[in-house]
Amino acid sequence: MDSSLILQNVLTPPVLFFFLGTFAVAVRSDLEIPAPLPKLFSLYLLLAIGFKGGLELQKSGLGGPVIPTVSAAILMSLFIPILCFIVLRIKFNVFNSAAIAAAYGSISAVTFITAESFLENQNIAFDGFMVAALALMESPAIIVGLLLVKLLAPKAKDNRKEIKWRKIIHEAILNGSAYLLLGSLLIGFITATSNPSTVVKMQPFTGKLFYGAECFFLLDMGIVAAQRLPSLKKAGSFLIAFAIAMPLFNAFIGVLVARAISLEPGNALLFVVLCASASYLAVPAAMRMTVPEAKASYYISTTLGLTFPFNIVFGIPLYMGLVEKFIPPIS
Amino acid sequence: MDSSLILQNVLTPPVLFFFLGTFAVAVRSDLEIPAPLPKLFSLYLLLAIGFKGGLELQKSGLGGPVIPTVSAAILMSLFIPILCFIVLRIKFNVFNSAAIAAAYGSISAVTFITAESFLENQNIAFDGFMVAALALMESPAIIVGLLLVKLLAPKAKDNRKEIKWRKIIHEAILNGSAYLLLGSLLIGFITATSNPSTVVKMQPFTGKLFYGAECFFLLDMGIVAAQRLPSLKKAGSFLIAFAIAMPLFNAFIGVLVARAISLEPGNALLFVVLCASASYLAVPAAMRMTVPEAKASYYISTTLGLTFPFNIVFGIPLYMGLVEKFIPPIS
Amino acid sequence: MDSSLILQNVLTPPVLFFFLGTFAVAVRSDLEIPAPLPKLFSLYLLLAIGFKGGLELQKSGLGGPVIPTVSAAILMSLFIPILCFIVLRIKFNVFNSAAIAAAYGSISAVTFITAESFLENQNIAFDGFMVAALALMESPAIIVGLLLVKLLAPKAKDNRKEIKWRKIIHEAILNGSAYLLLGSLLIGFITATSNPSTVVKMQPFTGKLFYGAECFFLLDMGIVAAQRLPSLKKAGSFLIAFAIAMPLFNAFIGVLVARAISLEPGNALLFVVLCASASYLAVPAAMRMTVPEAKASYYISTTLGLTFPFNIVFGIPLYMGLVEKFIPPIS
Amino acid sequence: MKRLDLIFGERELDAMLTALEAAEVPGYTVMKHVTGRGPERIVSEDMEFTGLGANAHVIVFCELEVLERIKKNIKPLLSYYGGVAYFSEANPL
Amino acid sequence: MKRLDLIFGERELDAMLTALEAAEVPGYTVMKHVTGRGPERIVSEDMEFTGLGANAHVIVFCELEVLERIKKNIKPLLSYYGGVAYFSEANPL
Amino acid sequence: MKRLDLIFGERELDAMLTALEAAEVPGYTVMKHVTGRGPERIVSEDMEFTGLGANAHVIVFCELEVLERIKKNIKPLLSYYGGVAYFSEANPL
Ligand SMILES: Nc1ncnc2c1ncn2[C@@H]1O[C@H](COP(=O)(O)O)[C@@H](O)[C@H]1O
Ligand SMILES: Nc1ncnc2c1ncn2[C@@H]1O[C@H](COP(=O)(O)O)[C@@H](O)[C@H]1O
Ligand SMILES: Nc1ncnc2c1ncn2[C@@H]1O[C@H](COP(=O)(O)O)[C@@H](O)[C@H]1O
Ligand code: NA
Ligand code: NA
Ligand code: NA
Repeated sequence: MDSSLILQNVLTPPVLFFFLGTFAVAVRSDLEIPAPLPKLFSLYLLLAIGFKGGLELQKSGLGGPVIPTVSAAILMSLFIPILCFIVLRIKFNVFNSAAIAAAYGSISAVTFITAESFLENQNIAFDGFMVAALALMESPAIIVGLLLVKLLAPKAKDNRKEIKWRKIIHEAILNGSAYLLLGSLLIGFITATSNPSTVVKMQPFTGKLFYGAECFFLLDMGIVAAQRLPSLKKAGSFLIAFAIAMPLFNAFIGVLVARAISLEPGNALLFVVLCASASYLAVPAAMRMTVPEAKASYYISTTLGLTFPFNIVFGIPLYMGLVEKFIPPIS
Repeated sequence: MDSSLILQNVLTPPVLFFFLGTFAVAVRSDLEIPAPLPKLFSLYLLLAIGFKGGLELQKSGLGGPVIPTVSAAILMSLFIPILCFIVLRIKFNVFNSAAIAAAYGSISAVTFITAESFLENQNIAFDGFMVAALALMESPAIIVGLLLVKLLAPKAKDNRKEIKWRKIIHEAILNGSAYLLLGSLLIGFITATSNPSTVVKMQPFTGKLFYGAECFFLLDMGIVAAQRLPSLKKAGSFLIAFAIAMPLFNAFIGVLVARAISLEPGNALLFVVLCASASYLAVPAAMRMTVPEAKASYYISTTLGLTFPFNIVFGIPLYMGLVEKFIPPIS
Repeated sequence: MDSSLILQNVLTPPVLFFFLGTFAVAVRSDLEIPAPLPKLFSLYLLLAIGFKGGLELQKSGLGGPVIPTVSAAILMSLFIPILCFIVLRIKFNVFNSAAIAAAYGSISAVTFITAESFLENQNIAFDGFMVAALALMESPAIIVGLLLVKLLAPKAKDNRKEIKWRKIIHEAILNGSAYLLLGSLLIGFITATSNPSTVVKMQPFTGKLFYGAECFFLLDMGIVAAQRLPSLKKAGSFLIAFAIAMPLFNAFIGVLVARAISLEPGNALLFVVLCASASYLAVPAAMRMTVPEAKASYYISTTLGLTFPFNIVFGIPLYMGLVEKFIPPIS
Repeated sequence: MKRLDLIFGERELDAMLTALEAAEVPGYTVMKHVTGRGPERIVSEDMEFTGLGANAHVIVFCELEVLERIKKNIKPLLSYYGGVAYFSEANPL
Repeated sequence: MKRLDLIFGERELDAMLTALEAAEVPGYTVMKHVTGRGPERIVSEDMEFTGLGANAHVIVFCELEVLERIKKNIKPLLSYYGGVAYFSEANPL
Repeated sequence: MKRLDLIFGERELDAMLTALEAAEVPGYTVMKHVTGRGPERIVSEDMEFTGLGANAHVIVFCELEVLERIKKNIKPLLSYYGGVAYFSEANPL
């Protein structure tokens, strides 16, 4: 594990702006990015990575490593929540366990973006089709989480046992962020096929602006993450340990799978980051609606207050170290 | 009428993002672009097209086809509302007829922008001075609408008959969107004359970013348009038919006028689009203040829920077909 | 004093958009830029000038004129508020005098930006390290203002006499705008040192977009400034005279100091603009919290409604004339 | 004292505030970007970017006599443009 | 007449409005982007960008009988999802 | 029960909430970006980007005894920084 890699990662604008945000909360500066500006950046980032991913997917086609990678990604997002659920049941009831498990089975798009920036800085190649994996890993964990609740929750008085598939699927793939990401991916794909000239015209917006907007958004993420810390204390040490150890373990499994399907180092890192990251957009939205019995502060504080910062600061370079150990570079 | 032209138009990012928005409403996704973000994009687009139009106007000067085109545009925006009013009176009272007529006599800047993008995709040239026509067609229809109310509305008890010209003119040319468009046009013109070097520095903001911002805005327009559909049903079949047939008819007159004043194909299409499009910004703002007797849902639902989508999806390529039939290409 | 310089300054997009905003209020157009959009642009501008300043500072290093200039800047921001305080005490009580004095001792980042754009238009060179002076001049005046209150205010009943240094320092350097500016400066500096490649990726966001965003923001500043005018009338003629004469006088002192420390013309102008401009972001925030006895409308109306417009329209070219008179051009 | 709640179209805000000032209210509070449904119209958030605007919610704490004056001033506005007005008891803390 | 104040999670807004419509309210007013603290949860502004959303504040002016119907319809929602509801007297101006 | 409406400068929000918590309120609701006019100051929307900030509107539903405690805690804040506080009757639905 290369500590200079961590330092190099920390000294990039996105991570530094993230720190600027957390530090603002720590020193009680009144810096704030009022609603709905963070929403603007979050919508923009989803639209832009989706669109760019669609372009790349069209370029690379659906052959080669695309199908195996995406399939592995979906399998991971089904398997990880079950694993997490088993661990969480040690301390939590079915509702809370399932909701937190769903969050860790799903992904964080901003962590993914930061990993892409990291790879670019390190001059390590990666493929655009990984965005398809990102998009397709968002929802399955939600379905697993809801199924766990339906199957294992104590029979409620009003007999809510019948599984409402329609509603589950709806929450899983039609929540705003998943929908926008998938939709933009599709639009990028279609456009690259039928109207390549328009792609160039999108480039200043979806491409050039991206890095700066990412920094601005991470400034806000820093503020929000730091504001989550107090409620994290209340969550207890088990959950705190979980929020660090589980991503590391998921990353480890991720590396083994990446090696098994022979991903190249860049793609492998992104795959690992998808496994290790946890959702604070799509999953909380879905859980709030379908499992209100779970305590929102548990899954929000851990994913946003701990796992997210850990991943973008230490996680990404650590996982890179892991990838370099386990996966032979392209010769 | 070339159906491949329609398909080509549909498969561009702006139209696809529009569909993504409408589809989000159809499948009940919770995707939303919270206020005031749509306002940001709408202000930006007005500022940017105004500014760019001003530059082009300065380049082309006020000679050649500029004055005839702009004059024809203004005349159309006086004539079309009267025509619409006569048709609408079949079913509606004076207030509603005048308000809807004013909306159809005025223009939609986003439809205009989409038409420009369409022309660029088709590699058909057009002139920047058409933006001046856009800016000057926004207000006259409002004045006509208000005059129709003042002259033809049943005498009210409080005798509101005297025409308050000051208030009418104020609402017509000083409402936010007309003002920003005209003002930016002027600034573009002045800057291009006196400080050409600054024009280059504006370019990344007003030029490069434009296409992407247009897509983002159309995503929201798609959501909003789809949300209008239920109240459209209430409006009744006459109004629904009007919202499609009237633009087609106005487009047809527009083509004949464009031919009469010998516009080149690109400019002709933009001219036709101005005639065929209807306002959902300036006119509703003015009507709400001056003709509150008219039902807002009528003019908002038709212009936004039907005419706008029809124009950007089918209208523009249809009108292009019309233009190609009636107007000889530049030899 | 070159009146053609004033005209040249007026006919640039930022100043023209400022006028468009003021004129909108004058003619009672309903153009508005709803909250929190102005906040978005203000955060963006602070982030971008900070970041760019950091880059330049890293390039130029801390040698040469950097330390003397920055020191002189800080001294000026300690001296000017005392001077202003003495003048203001003629008419106002200690609370109001101290609060207004603090505002005039501090700086306006947007005035600074407009001056930079002016210099670029005139092809006059200036150094990036001036942003450091900007960042470091924001806070000292706040401390001076608070000290003046603590030392000279009539002993209050609850004996608020002990100086709460922690709170003062906190309000002075940790208010949102000062914090973001300084933080971005630091991030720019660090990034330029350790990850120069990322600087290029920030460029479209912090560099290219800047001029356009500045124009958009100045449109809003125009609206806001004009809305301040009525309460300015209430403030009385002494304050109105102060809001014009004091900046001129401060500018004059600024030129002499700039000459004394041998600044080159471009840097000298920026230095003078820092002396002559007054704060409407950091200082009002700090004064509201720590000197609520002072009337906010006094320091907001003068700085925003009068001094700011005066500086960006007439001030900057006037000060340039002054600089040209007193400071020999680089041979 | 009385508490008055006014809800009406954002575009009429200026006229409404002028009417309140004419009734010599001691103060008022304005919340914009408010949506809702009345007997006739649905006002949704998307209205804000069309020219129509959303609703504004204005609260006034005042004495009964001021309320009477307000009533006289704003009734015509409410009946012409739409909007609702309700009052209840309130006491300064 | 009565004035009802409902405060609950923004994400339940649709369900809540449907329940109100089912109770045949004459109208309602919605304020979004509201934050607060209840017995269990703290809702801060930053929640708005996470999937959770902030709170919504809904005001209904209605007759007592409508209030009874509302109560029947929304009590289950409030007890399942959380949120508070208080009513007081109000008079049309 | 009682309903308390507090309206004051956004910048004092933290201090105000601390005072409310100290009075052991069962909960509160916050609306920011509120504008208005008081006896002295006009607070307009544009204030939000200057350092001054707009107003915040805080609603607390609580028992009378809590109200007494709140009164003790926030009266000094209101008289130092400005702002208004009114209460009225309210009943849980
Ligand atoms: N009964 C009601 N309770 C609460 N708000 C209402 C009620 N009726 C109308 N409103 C509000 O007043 C606005 C304007 O009402 P109207 O013009 O009568 O449709 C609506 O959009 C609602 O926000
Ligand atoms: N006593 C109270 N006074 C005012 N608002 C409250 C009160 N209790 C709860 N709320 C509001 O209701 C929301 C949801 O409450 P809960 O789900 O019970 O935590 C909170 O976030 C507050 O905005
Ligand atoms: N009589 C009133 N009715 C409603 N709101 C008020 C009233 N007086 C003051 N306010 C609100 O309280 C805020 C602060 O008041 P003040 O500090 O006294 O000027 C004002 O900006 C208004 O939003
Ligand atoms: Na994961
Ligand atoms: Na038209
Ligand atoms: Na100064």
